[in-house]
Amino acid sequence: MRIGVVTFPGSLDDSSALRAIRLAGGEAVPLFHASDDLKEVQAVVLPGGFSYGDYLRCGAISRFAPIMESIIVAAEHGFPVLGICNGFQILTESHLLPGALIRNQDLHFICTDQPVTVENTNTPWTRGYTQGQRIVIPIKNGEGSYQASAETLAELEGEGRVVLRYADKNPNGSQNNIAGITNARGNVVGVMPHPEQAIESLTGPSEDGLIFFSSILQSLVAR
Amino acid sequence: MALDTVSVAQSTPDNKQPWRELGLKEDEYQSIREILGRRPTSSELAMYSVMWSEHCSYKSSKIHLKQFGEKAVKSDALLVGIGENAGVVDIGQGYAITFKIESHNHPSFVEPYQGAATGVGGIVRDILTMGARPIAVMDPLRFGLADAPDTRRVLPGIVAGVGGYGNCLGLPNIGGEVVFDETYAGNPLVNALCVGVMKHSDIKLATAHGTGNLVVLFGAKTGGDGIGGVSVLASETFADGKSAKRPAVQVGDPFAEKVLIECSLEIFAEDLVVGIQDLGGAGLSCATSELASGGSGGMDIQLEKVPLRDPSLSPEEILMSESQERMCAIIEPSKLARFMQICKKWDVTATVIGEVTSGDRLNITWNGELIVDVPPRTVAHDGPVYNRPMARPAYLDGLTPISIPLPQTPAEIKDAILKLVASPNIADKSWVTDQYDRYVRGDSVLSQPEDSGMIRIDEQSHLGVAISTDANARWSYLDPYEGVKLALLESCRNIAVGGAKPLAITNCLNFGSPEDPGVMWQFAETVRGLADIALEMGLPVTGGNVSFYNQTGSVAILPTPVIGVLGVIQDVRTRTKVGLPKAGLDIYQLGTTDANFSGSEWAYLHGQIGDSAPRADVDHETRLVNLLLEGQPLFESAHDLSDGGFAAAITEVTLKHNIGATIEFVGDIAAELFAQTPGRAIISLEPHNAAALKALAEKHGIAINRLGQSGGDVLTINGAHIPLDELRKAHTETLPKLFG
Amino acid sequence: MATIIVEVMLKPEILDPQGQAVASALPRLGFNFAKSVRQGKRFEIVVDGEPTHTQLAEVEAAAEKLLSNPVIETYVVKVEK
Amino acid sequence: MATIIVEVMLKPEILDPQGQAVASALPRLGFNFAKSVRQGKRFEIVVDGEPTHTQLAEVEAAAEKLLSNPVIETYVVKVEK
Ligand SMILES: Nc1ncnc2c1ncn2[C@@H]1O[C@H](COP(=O)(O)OP(=O)(O)O)[C@@H](O)[C@H]1O
Ligand SMILES: [Mg+2]
Repeated sequence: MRIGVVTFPGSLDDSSALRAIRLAGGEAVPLFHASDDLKEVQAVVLPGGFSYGDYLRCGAISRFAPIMESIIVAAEHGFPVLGICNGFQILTESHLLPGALIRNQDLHFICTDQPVTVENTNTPWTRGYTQGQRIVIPIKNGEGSYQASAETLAELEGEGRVVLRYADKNPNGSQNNIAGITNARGNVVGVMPHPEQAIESLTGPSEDGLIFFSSILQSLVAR
Repeated sequence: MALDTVSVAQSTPDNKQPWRELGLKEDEYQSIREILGRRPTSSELAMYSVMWSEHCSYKSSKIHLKQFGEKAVKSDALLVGIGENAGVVDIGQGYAITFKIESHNHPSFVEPYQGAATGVGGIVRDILTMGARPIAVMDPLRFGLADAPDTRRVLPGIVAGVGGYGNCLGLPNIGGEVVFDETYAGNPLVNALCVGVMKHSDIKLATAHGTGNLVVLFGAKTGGDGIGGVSVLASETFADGKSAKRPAVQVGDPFAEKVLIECSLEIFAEDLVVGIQDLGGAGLSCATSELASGGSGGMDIQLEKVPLRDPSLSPEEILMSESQERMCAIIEPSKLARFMQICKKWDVTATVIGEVTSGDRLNITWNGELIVDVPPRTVAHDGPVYNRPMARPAYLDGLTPISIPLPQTPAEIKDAILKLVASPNIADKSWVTDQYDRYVRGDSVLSQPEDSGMIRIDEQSHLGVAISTDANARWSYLDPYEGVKLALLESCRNIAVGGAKPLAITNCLNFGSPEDPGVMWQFAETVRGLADIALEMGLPVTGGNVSFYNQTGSVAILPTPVIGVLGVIQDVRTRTKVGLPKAGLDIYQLGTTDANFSGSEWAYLHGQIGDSAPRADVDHETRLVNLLLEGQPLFESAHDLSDGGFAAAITEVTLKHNIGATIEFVGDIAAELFAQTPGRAIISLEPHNAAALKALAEKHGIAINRLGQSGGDVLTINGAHIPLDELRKAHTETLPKLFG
Repeated sequence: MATIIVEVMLKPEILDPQGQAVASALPRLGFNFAKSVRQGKRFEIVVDGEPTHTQLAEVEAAAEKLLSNPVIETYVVKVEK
Repeated sequence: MATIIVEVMLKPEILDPQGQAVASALPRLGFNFAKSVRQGKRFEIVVDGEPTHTQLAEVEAAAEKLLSNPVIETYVVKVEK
């Protein structure tokens, strides 16, 4: 199973995402932003980081990278995409996911071990979890506060498209404690917490994040 | 202003020059004239003035720092020693580690965010320049009193700057310090450490060899930032150096640095450079003169080729500019095309600005006119050297013994512990550290709030390194010779409790004005102490940094030598953490306590410092480190005892996983809780391992004392019951309350 | 040479944590004039010569596509005299 | 009710990584109008009634002290009509 990870200028968690795919048993394929070649991968991860320094708005510039043109077209046809942190921001800027991520409520970058609940296990990235499962995954971002119009929120909630929700306390002012969402079709998932940094208990707060990567492999086998 | 060329300088020997404004002393200016046999051109004057500043030339510290070479142990681990951008040590399996601390103190007071940010940027480039991939940063910080209004301006900005830059580079922040003391008001200390990894064969040096090889500048364009920054900001108190038309503040662009790192590593991987130097303090003046002087000596530069952000810059300003995120490489002409291709891939600007020549002069032209013609060594290495007057400061004769309340009853013990752990110096630092990404790269085995930061180097073999930075400035104030030794020993202990073996030292020596004989004495004693203990411990000093002029008027900061120790661990999976993992474990203290409160936090809380520092007992500490390393498989947790003594340590040990403990001391309870006797640690183990611990303790000659057991949700010490919730509230609320 | 200004502000219904932080810091410093504060971005774009109609239309397009995010922001394009 | 605007820009000699990022993204999207771009902040401050002289002086003071960093930035105070 070939899973791609895109490196944009300023991507930081690309190497961790590649490692997570390997540990889950997949073939991890590095992709570069400047080429539109998806190298026959079957799914793609947009990793965390500060692409282009995130100086304008997070993800605003990366959205126009050649690789994104290929990804946007593929995603509209059901190709599985996972955006983590900066990757989630790129997905909202690309309008593959609704809403936007703005500055954290207290204006600080926050790095902490965050309890979240898995609310949607129907996506190819979360099928290995149980509905309502509580997991602990790091968050680390400065602009992770999820905002959307009332209609969008109602639609997300009504269609069960909230994938992850912050448990215990809301770290950043996200509406409805939203930590991750999916598109209507369910193939595109964006999450602010970093599952790729919770794959080994030696280096992360848990191994809960690995299931994102084993889930996609199972989903691809099941196809 | 007309261009001041070499021939103009020759024909106008009597022109008045602003050497004083540039921070040079009369005799320094005269010796430049002697070296050149004429007056310097204004560009030459700019170069000499920045390169002969305290910051770049180490003119007050050099004669003392020599001891690190003279007393040094012969270490097989040391691959590159003092003098290069950073030292390099061998950690086995073909890996080499480079690490170094630098200060960015004054700029961070002027502009906290950008000052701290560019401090991180600078040290990361130093590490990159050695050919290594930067893998982690640390940030020992010091501020004025926590509730002082200026601290509220300075601290949030500095923390945001360290985080903003480091996070954007994708370097995990794995530790540091936050210390408050009134002497740092107006003189915050921002020290930044970076560690990098490479294979032995990848080591790069700052040398320009090979006639005809090209000098290439790559990275950001040059702007007017930090002009006068080095000479004004770092060598004199900045009050008298309000720089006129150019900003002394540099603004960092971490994204530019991130792509510069990736671009450089790709260039190194294809072995495309002969020599390389980053542009930090003193910018191009430093890079060109050091590269030339480190090589055969000859270099021609065409200065007008330097890509500019601000086209109005004069040649003098271009030479002095401290614009960030720039590097200078020496490249064989045949490799230029490939070099340029990689730069293009990363969208990094690269420009050939000159070449290595067969001569021994650094010649710089501006549109064909010669504006600099100097022997590069005289700029880079032969700066002035001062043997400044020193005198044991008078305050040392006025020190008085401690006289403070010493808790005895359970109620007093509880109050005292809650008061201590809520004090800004001991309080939980997550308000700071949660603004730093500690996870990125996925190899952080230990990070805050552990005793050391630990990074996995090899995923297959599980080899790793650990780093700790420490200083106890109050002990250094009481006795600078012992103080620095104690800092080094604390660092070694912090490394060893995690399971790593100390291997090498870096340091950042933060002091007041070297023109004050008392400060100079503190400095000299510190260097003597560090050189002595490095020799005694058999650890090489691989590099460091000196920051002088940290003082306001006649009040200097506490002498603050920050020591960084690097350790190696063969299998990171065996590392030990600080927190009690479960109930039912036996808790032991290793080492014994003296009833001396001098320099302790408990005394500081009562406005006292006392009269004497403890003696650094190298023999005891070495045995303790050996015991900690050998005992590793027995321990469920391990934590060293330092600031705040046992009371602070047991708080961290119990709060980590919310596991309480019942502790019973016999003897002087106040001393057991609050004295800061060095050479101690607190460990927990399964009761069935007690005999094994006892045998180890006997073998290493370390006193051990079973204090009690883990369990419950209360910390009980000699009858004082402190519910963990109450303890946590006291420990964690202070910083958020102060800083929002 | 002329300067075109693009001002980007968060839509009124979108939470503005930065503006809020300023609004609550002002009274702490003894400034009581503000009923509310919102913080946005301001781009100064230098163009050659007098800005033409086509150029302004292009700036509009760039403001829509890149400089602002229409999901949460609005923008205004102005020419600086 | 009136709105007072404070515009804060980096001093011209100070590096502006944000403006640079925009300036280099524009041509990639086919926009070639910009000779240079600088990015700053814009504050919209709502005050009660018509802004008075004292109020404007206070806003100036707040702009100097809180809204801008005089070491690296300059500011302009305007009243929105
Ligand atoms: N400025 C900082 N940056 C990163 N980590 C920090 C900083 N200040 C403190 N820490 C971390 O917080 C923890 C507690 O600090 P401290 O009590 O000073 O440790 P120690 O006494 O073991 O040196 C350590 O893990 C330390 O590395
Ligand atoms: Mg410690």
